[in-house]
Amino acid sequence: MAELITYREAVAKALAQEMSRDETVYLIGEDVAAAGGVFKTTPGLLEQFGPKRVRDTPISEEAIVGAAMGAAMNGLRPVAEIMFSDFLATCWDLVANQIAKTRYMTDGQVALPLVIRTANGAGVRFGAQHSQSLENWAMSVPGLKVVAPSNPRDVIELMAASIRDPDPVIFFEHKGLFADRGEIPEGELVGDLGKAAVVRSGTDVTLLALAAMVPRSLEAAEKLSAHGVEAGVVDLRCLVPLDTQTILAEASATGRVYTVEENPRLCGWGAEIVSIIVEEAFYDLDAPIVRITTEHIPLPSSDPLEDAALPSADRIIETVLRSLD
Amino acid sequence: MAELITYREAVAKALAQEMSRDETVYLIGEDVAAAGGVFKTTPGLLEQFGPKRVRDTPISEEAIVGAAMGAAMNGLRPVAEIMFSDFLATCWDLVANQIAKTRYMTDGQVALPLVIRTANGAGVRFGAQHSQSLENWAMSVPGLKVVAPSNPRDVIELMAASIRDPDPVIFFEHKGLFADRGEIPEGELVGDLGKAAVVRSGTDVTLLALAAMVPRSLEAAEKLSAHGVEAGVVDLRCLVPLDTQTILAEASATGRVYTVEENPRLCGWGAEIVSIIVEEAFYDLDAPIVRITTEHIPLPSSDPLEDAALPSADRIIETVLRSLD
Amino acid sequence: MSEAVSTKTGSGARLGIYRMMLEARRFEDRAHQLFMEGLVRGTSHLATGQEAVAAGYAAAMQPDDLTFCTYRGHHHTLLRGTPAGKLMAELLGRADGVCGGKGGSMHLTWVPAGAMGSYAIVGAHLPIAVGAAWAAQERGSGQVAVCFFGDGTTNIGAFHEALNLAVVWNLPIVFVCENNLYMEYTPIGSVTAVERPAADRAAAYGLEDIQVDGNDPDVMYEVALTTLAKARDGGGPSLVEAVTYRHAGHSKADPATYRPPEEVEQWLKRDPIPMYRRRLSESGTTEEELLQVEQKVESSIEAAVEEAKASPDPSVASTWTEVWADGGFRWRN
Amino acid sequence: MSEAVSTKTGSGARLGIYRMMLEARRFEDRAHQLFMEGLVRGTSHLATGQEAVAAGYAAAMQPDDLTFCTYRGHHHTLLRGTPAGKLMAELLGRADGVCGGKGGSMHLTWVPAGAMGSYAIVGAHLPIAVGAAWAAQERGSGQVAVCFFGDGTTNIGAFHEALNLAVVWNLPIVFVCENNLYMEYTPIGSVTAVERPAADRAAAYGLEDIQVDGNDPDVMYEVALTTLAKARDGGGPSLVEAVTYRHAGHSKADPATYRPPEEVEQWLKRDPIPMYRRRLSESGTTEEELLQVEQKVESSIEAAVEEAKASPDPSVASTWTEVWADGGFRWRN
Ligand SMILES: Cc1ncc(C[n+]2csc(CCOP(=O)(O)OP(=O)(O)O)c2C)c(N)n1
Ligand SMILES: Cc1ncc(C[n+]2csc(CCOP(=O)(O)OP(=O)(O)O)c2C)c(N)n1
Ligand SMILES: [Mg+2]
Ligand SMILES: [Mg+2]
Repeated sequence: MAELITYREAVAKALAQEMSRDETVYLIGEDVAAAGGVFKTTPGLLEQFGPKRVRDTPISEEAIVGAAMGAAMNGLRPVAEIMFSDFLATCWDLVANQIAKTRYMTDGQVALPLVIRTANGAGVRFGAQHSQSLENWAMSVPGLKVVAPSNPRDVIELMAASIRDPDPVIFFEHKGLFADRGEIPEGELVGDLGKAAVVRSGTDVTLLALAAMVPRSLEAAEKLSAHGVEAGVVDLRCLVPLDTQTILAEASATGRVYTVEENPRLCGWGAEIVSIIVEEAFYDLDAPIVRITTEHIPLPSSDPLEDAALPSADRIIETVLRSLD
Repeated sequence: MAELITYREAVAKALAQEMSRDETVYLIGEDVAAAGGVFKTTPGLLEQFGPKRVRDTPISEEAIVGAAMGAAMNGLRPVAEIMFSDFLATCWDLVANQIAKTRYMTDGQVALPLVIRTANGAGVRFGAQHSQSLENWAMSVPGLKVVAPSNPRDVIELMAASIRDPDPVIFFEHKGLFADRGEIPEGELVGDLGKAAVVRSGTDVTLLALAAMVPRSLEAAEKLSAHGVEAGVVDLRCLVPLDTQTILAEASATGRVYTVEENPRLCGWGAEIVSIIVEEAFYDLDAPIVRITTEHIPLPSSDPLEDAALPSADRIIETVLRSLD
Repeated sequence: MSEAVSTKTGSGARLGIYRMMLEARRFEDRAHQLFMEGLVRGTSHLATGQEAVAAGYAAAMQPDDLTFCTYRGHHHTLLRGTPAGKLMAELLGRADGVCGGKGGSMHLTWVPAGAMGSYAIVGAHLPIAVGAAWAAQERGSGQVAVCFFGDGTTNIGAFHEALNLAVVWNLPIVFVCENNLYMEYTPIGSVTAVERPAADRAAAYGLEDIQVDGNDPDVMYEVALTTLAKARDGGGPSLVEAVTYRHAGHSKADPATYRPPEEVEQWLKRDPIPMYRRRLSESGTTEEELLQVEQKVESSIEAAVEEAKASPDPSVASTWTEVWADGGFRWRN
Repeated sequence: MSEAVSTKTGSGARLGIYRMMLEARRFEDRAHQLFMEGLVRGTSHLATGQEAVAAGYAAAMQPDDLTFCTYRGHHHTLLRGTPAGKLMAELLGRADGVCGGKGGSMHLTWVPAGAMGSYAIVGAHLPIAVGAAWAAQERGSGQVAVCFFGDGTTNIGAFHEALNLAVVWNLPIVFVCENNLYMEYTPIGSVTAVERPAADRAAAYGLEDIQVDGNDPDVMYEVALTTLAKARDGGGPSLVEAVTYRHAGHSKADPATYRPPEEVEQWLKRDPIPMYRRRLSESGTTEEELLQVEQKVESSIEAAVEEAKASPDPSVASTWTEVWADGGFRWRN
């Protein structure tokens, strides 16, 4: 029977599923054990798997991520939580220089089956240093897989796939989606990395979105319908591997593409995808591809400012309509 | 009278010029003082300005960059060296979360006139962790200005402009160019940030390049001429501020654009510029914009592999010719 | 831990310190209420119970000394002299907030008062404070930088780098660890290799081992005077561990159920404010004087709350200002 | 610093240690020559003079123990049992190199020998080694992780985080600081708050203060036995500071003119190899035995050089392999 659970519950469920299956899966991070995570994404795991497999750490992001890497080199499949994705910056050397490059540098001697989970994104008034959408940081580094689910079912399926994947995965959980509910079927759930989902089909324009921008794009698409515009919405789900097949097919079908990106403007994942479409489906395009992003600014804390900064359904609608004029 | 100096000499010359002019300019970093820098970019400065203004630090990148930030908040204009740009990852929180965002977060109360200089780029067989081209990391973070000169004169002019700039600047010096010579005129040299240079005009195609890819693009352009293709070459020089005027003008003039990027493929500066051109000059394009980049891989150390990984003049030529077929 | 009651603190200073602690407490209590009313958004981290640390230092600092603190920094920012109304307005995300609503509770800066920022990423501000002290030294400004942080912060790399560089360069800086026994929800003892997270590390930087009662304002004032003087006189950095306790949870979201009730109870008995009131009483301050201070604080914070509430939302246009020194956000020509 | 000559080291072990030191030395000498001939590209950091540290530990370690070292790691990687020819081939960027030419001199890994990598960004491998030790503990594998690093590394944040976590989790790990008195060109004393960069920090992690003569292989062997046994028996981490000296510059580009000639001279007198040869002689090893070892080493390293030189360049196609576990570099479907 299908069950209705929240995105945050899905995180714990996915971890429990994988930790039950494979005793080499460990979870470490700040306040993940006794407190069940500061976002309450890991409650019950300590009780279920004990204090060795679910373990609180000091505030030492380099040690956390470094420990995950070293453990992955020596027989574990660790999942490390970095509380906010912004804090990836405090251990970026371990992530971008060590974890990402070690398989290549050792010519395949060292495999790093590990997952770094982290709370990403804005909408909760935490300001510039606790709200960033940093999927593009990870995407820009060769050797990292990058996952960012938009709903509870994807959280479980992609978390399971990430933990089972032999390569390092940066798994972005969106803070603004934690309370969202979604249906999940019974039984073990495992998905595939590298598969986008066409979550709404539409013949006029294509919206490419990720994580919290998916529901927002869907909302915009519904309203655009009232304006006579049928918008398809693609949930990218994974940035690496990237489902260029689906992206190119959808882009070619409508010839009018928009990215909806929470990240600041420059060098976002949208820029990459625009460039791919332009190089590979140029002659199918009927109009310039437009990126709908946060402007190139840090994020403000105050409600009206944060709302103004992020792409809204209204801004998506306006942008699409204006471009169709 | 014009003088012929190397790119590495230009660094020291620029620093000396600015330190003589403004006694609040300080230089700190690992081995910058007594040793004159591990790339010999700062010899003589200790002798000229004394051990307070030119100072060796411990191996503590967070402390180096943090100290620069705090000092900039309290009346100095520090220049901090991070020896290899790869090591920016070890202090990325300070750079991307603190330095970049503080003016905004304080609503303009805090200005951060500082420069982080760093040796960037490949070609010297140092392998994956000492060869990266990371201009796009900085470009993706709102609040950082990003400079990457391709020749000695630009080094001086843009370093002077960076030091005088009231905002934080990440200044990428290219390791592969240190020995290159160029002419500089007499007297004080100060340039402008945010101005690209059309270093070769060409009516058929436009090559957009940065740092070490500029001479390589010029070489390719000369050879393309023999194939009857006149390639213009734009030296971007600055990624933030970005000279979109020049870029769009050149792109529109030829309608055929190529980026020549040393960075790995995904989310490079090229992706950003392609997206801008597509959005703003779409109807002037005669063909897909093609990005010539390092593939999305870490860099290998061995000579033939590193050579194969980086965009070469031959690859530029082939790519252009193939696309014109 | 030194339990000695200072005799150095004069009675005028003492009343000032009492007033400061009250201000901080009242500010936090009101911030909490406003949060409950849904007016403070995002998150907020109260320093209720930790006022003695802030008051002791603020009372001892010179006007142009520089304070660096954390997201748990309302008290430090306020006591350096930041206008309470503007501070509260920032918590409410209003136009008149110290940062125009861009910063919020975790990111309070008021440069005119030397409040150089509350930093929300653990550890980052230690090297930054080092830099400010370095500039003070080079400019001969006579300023001292005081950098406050929690016990949990002693385990992050930036702590180590900052302490080492500050000592090597002999900078005018005081590092003050407010050891409130917990990082967020995890007891500090369970994740730290030594018992006293800061004091037991002092020797690793050639520094004196200083642990003090962070709930005793006289003790705090005294150690502030000593360490500030040392820094100002060219004696270099100090690392002070002030043991204290936060009365409430880590942040507004935290009911703090992980703490043993006896522990909480014991520490509530050591609430610095009633303790200090008793001490002042016993040493001759009249009830009238105390009440006067209390009323003054009460009404000044109330006025601040009103001022904050009356402040309008920031203009949406301000979303795109002050990325750069030219006031704007343009990244292209 | 302990100057005592070990009596524990048996004469068999001693000859083995002597051989190891010679191997490392000869390897470095030949690497240097090959660099001069233009065959080693990029950079390379020789450990000439520091062989006793590597030999002492390598001799004491079990085959499945794990070594983590730095760019100055030829000696450690070799002495764990990495085939010398494949190691030299890596320095030459050849197809038969341990990393197929992708790594180069600074990045040597040979998993079959437990040589888990030389790390070229200062500090990074300390937390990684902690992780390997954590996995050893959880899997009950009985392995110990040994992590070598320089004096300069003690000032970076990762050092602090790694030490703290290792102690809190009581992991089977030994941190060995090879204090060769310099970071690149800067004397360690001028940038460090304490005199002994590692030993003076041990207490900050609740660890014993251990500084030893890194040029005495017997001392190194003994401290290796003790610290490895402690780790293996559940006694947790150790931090060992081994004082030693590199004979040449920091890297191939460095003539090392910043070092006082008397200092260099004094340390050359303390070259561990002739010192140890003398000690072996004096304690009964015959000249013939010594010569035999020396000739064996000489010819084995010569063979390695020949093997490396004979190895072809890697195929260009290998540029694009092993980014991912599927062997390739594709980031798209
Ligand atoms: C680098 C980093 N890691 C984690 C966090 C999340 N976090 C915020 S406060 C906190 C606890 C800090 O503890 P402590 O230093 O003792 O300060 P306190 O909150 O007790 O005042 C943590 C883990 C953070 N802000 N930055
Ligand atoms: C994070 C980082 N900063 C700077 C460097 C450049 N660097 C390479 S080796 C070195 C000196 C290291 O000194 P030490 O730890 O004493 O090791 P040694 O070279 O003496 O063996 C420096 C600064 C680096 N590789 N990584
Ligand atoms: Mg605390
Ligand atoms: Mg050294």
